[in-house]
Amino acid sequence: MSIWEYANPRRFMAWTAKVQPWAWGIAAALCGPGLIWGFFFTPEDFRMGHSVKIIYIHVPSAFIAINAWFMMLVTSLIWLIRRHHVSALAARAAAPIGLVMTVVALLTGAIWGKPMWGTYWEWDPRLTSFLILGLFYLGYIALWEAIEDPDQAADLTAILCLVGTVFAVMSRYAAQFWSQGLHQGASLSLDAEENVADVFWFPLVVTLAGFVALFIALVLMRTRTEIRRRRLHAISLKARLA
Amino acid sequence: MRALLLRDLRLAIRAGGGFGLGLAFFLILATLVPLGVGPQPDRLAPIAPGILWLGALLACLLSLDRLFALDAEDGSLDLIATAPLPLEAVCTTKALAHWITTGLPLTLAAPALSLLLFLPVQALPWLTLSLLIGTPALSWIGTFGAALTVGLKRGSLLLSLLVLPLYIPTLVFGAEITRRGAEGLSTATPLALLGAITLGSIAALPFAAAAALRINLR
Amino acid sequence: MRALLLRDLRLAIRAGGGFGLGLAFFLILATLVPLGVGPQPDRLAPIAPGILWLGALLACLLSLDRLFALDAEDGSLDLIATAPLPLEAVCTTKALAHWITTGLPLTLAAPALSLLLFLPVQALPWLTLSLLIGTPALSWIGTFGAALTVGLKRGSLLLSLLVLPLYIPTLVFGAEITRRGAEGLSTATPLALLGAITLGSIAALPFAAAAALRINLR
Amino acid sequence: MTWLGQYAFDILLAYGLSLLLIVGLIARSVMVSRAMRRKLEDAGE
Amino acid sequence: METTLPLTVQGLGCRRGQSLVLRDVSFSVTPGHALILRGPNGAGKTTLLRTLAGLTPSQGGTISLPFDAIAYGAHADGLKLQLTVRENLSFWASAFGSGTSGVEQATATFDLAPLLDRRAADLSAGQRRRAGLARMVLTDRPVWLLDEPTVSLDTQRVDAFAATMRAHLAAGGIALLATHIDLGLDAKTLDIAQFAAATRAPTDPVTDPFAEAVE
Amino acid sequence: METTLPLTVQGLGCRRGQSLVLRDVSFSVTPGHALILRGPNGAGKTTLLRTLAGLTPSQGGTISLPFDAIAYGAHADGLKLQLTVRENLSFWASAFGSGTSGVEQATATFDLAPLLDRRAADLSAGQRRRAGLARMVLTDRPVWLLDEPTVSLDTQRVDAFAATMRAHLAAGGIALLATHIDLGLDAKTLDIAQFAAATRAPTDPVTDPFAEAVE
Ligand code: HEM
Ligand SMILES: Nc1ncnc2c1ncn2[C@@H]1O[C@H](COP(=O)(O)OP(=O)(O)OP(=O)(O)O)[C@@H](O)[C@H]1O
Ligand SMILES: Nc1ncnc2c1ncn2[C@@H]1O[C@H](COP(=O)(O)OP(=O)(O)OP(=O)(O)O)[C@@H](O)[C@H]1O
Ligand SMILES: [Mg+2]
Ligand SMILES: [Mg+2]
Repeated sequence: MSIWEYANPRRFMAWTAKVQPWAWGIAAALCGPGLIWGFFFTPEDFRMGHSVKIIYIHVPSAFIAINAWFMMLVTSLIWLIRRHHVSALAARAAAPIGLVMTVVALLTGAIWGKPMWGTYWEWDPRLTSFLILGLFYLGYIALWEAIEDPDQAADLTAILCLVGTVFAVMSRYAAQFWSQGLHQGASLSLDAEENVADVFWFPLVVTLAGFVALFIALVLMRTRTEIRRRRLHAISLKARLA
Repeated sequence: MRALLLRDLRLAIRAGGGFGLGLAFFLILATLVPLGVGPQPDRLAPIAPGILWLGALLACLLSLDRLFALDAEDGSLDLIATAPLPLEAVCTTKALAHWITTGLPLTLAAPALSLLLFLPVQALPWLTLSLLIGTPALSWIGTFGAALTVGLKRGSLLLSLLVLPLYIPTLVFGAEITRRGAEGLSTATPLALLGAITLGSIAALPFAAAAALRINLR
Repeated sequence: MRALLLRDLRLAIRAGGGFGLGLAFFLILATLVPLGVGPQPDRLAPIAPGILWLGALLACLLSLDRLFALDAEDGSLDLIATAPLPLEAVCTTKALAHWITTGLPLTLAAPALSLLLFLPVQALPWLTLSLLIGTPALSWIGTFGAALTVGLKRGSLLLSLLVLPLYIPTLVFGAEITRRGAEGLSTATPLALLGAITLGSIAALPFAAAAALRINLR
Repeated sequence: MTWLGQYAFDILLAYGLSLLLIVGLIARSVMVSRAMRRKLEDAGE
Repeated sequence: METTLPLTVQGLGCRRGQSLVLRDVSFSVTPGHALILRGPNGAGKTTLLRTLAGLTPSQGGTISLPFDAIAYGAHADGLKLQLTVRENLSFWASAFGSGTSGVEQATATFDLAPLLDRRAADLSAGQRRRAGLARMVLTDRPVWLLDEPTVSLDTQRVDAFAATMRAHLAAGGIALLATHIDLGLDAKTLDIAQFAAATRAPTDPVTDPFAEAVE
Repeated sequence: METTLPLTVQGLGCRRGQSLVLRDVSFSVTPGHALILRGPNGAGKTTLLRTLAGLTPSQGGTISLPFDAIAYGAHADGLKLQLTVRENLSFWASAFGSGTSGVEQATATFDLAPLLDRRAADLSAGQRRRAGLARMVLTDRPVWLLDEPTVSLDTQRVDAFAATMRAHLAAGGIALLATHIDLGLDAKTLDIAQFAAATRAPTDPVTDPFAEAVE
């Protein structure tokens, strides 16, 4: 059996019904302890004081916000090339999650910025490209909402996703070009020298994994909702036009 | 009248998000200005009141061009003109619907966006107040401009050419209120003048708009 | 193709001034900014490159919404799609016509208007050059956005929501070239990047636009 | 909350708003999912 | 919706754009009767109807009835494509003050019940036309001006339309119809071509001060 | 413009928006012949023509001729109102590569000479329709698909149109016409209603995976 069989709506509903509870369980099992560990049981950072605790929401949400878009890119491509409806619906399901995560990353960053940089907002390239990413999410969601025919909406949003990705990456470089920022470099890299201290790093990895599980669980659930919506749509079409 | 208002609001929502989109445009503008101008707070803060007001103005403008044009294209404007609704009331309703879908959400969102441009916090209430008082004038003036250009295909640029100069007093006073608020000066005079502009527009412009519509229908 | 280009240009002129109006909008914006922001040269000069580029961007945007919409409404889009013209070429032609009616006149007029905003004289050639290289990207990106939203009535706000984020890299590099030119710094890198964006857009976006059109015609 | 030090307000605000948003997203997803399932059952499946 | 007055037009001049299309149009229709306007393409039927509806100012002459006795149905249907048929009809019903009963009546007359919840954009040409005609019933006005009402209608619907017209006339209404095809109505026809303005420019010195030499 | 091939349609499924309107449409028209599509409003005539013209993808089935043998004339005329009739026609002439001789021929066929220098906006409904039909002559393509071509035309022009059609067919052309009224053409008719898709939703599991229960 080809792997694409799992993208048949019926089969998808069947296997996700089994997988979904596990995803939720893992998400809860990782996010809860991770956040509690991070919030209650980490020491003060020598520079940032206790404000370093914000990292346990800030970094995972930023990570999900970026990667949700890449997941949408991949599923859009699958839809355009192989015409698997579930794939398009998964992209639609992921977009609001990405938007919320972008907002969370922006908010936590802004709040963190007040004690650290003395201002809520700074036109730092990292921050700016995140704001732009939020705009791309908004446009993508608005286009989905504006078109009635689901297949047509799937096609157009998929094209927008492809073009948008290219321009979002270019915006990122443009923003870097346009101002040198205050923001942290990549400290989760494998390069040990830049990494944050281990005390901060372990709970961070746990919450990060937890957010990934949460994202998967949410995408599955929302995709199932979208599939049911499509089914309902098909039923109502039949009834209306019979 | 209520029917027309409801119809227009419904159309705004149905056709892909009247409310949200005016806002989104405003948000985008607040993002683009620093990208064009540069990220320095000391450069952005002084221009913030002007830019925010300009953004409100452009967001209104962008949604104006189809205020009557859509109705003219599908023939409903002819039919509305022969219905027992005075054209003055039609224009008022159209302006009100336009304000509800653009001016009002802009007013509500402006404080959040003003943070992006480093507007001082003490100016926020003044920004909101000036937008609340001033945006109706934008909608009513815009309705007049839309009525003037309704017959013309691709009228949207002509429309902006006509409407933007009419927007100047509103813009000047609105930005002035916010700027004075930011600097802690008295705002009574510009507030009174802005209020007068809005009241005058609401009272008089529907008649001008209706006259323009009648001429364009000929 | 030449016929389509000529037809579009003729329509732009006939329908009340394609050329003039983009310009007029640009002029009004250059006038409104000092009114909103305040008249001080030392406040205006640093923001001039950004504002001029923003003006070009918005002037382009404002004329985009009817690029395909008019043809869709009167049925000619269906007929063009069945004519022996590849849709990719149609999109390219439309973008070219849009650039000739908005981007080109803006480029020519920008030096004159920049004086209103106290842009330093040594930046003028850089402003013109950056607009010349950058505005085609605006037209081609805009054509793609217009093709995406052609089926939707009142799509113009959705259009700006989709198109403005795509305009960001162009805006940043364009304004940066002008700013560096004003300060006498090297402009080679942003010029190369801006050129790359324009060339890439011209090469790739007509295909995306044609695909979107085909989907919308269904 | 003194153990959070001088940044207590910021930390609590950040955690509060974020959890609000994320929990809101989850709650909405669950509610819509339930509603959709119910609608589908009403439609005969 | 009642009028005891006939629609009398006396010496009417009709203009379209900048040219005078018809001059000295005179006719009279008594309540309960319809008048069918005939004439080749470009004769001025639409122009006459628009003038009677008050959309274009007349060039001299008199119309006996006030504009608000008149309901006008144009070439275009005036449907909002984004709204459902029901929403379209209820809007016109409240604009003309005829309420939900009006909508029900119009729906029944033009057999629109199965289409009520469809967007107007998803209708075929003939279905749109029917929704457009239903508006006339809603207006509850005594004088109907209809410009090629049966365009795109199939034969069965043309008959239904004729029946509606007869009911309107039986209730004391008046109708003016511009059409090129036979509607199966028992009505007088008026050939518009006879009123064609001989010279097509408005040269009457009273209306155009530049009609005479200026130096 | 010549085809020696017949237009043969086999088992075509036609969809409009999200619903399957027609299924298993099969017919064949040989060169020199016209086929008149009949069917009540909403039967799917426009849908069939759009599918044949390649604007809407078909749902299964085959069409024997390539899309670029086909010229499509829709409900709307596709005239640019701001341009003169001449400018409109020359545009289509160069799009289809038929040059000025094509424009002259089309002008003569539809008697457009006096209107050539008027803006399309200043034409009456029937005059616009004539300008729209003239485009078909310009295309120089063997297969004409016409959707209610005689709407708004007066009787004399309908005869002129019928003559043009006969000339097109005599030259070996093919025509499909959707219409509700008699055109005075000697042609077979095809009742579209027989192809109506029984249930109107695209319930074929091959095309819509949501046609079956999902759980
Ligand atoms: C609105 C403001 C901010 C935004 C949009 C933002 C965005 C981001 C993004 C996108 C990442 C990278 C996550 C990843 O690649 O996985 C990140 C990481 C990080 N941010 Fe922020 N940030 C903001 C403000 C701040 C502030 C004010 C601070 C602290 C002073 C901060 C500290 C960090 C740290 C320590 C990391 C982890 C570095 C890494 O591992 O890459 N951020 N942020
Ligand atoms: N805006 C305009 N400016 C000048 N002349 C116009 C304008 N609009 C129409 N005309 C001309 O006025 C005349 C009358 O047009 P009208 O639309 O009334 O004709 P009609 O009898 O309704 O024809 P049809 O049967 O084709 O609908 C026509 O010759 C037309 O070309
Ligand atoms: N966008 C759409 N979505 C769904 N259904 C549609 C859409 N457009 C049209 N329909 C429906 O498809 C059917 C076929 O329409 P079509 O326009 O082909 O009919 P037609 O035979 O041309 O009718 P007419 O004689 O009225 O022009 C109609 O029942 C119509 O309501
Ligand atoms: Mg007419
Ligand atoms: Mg049809």
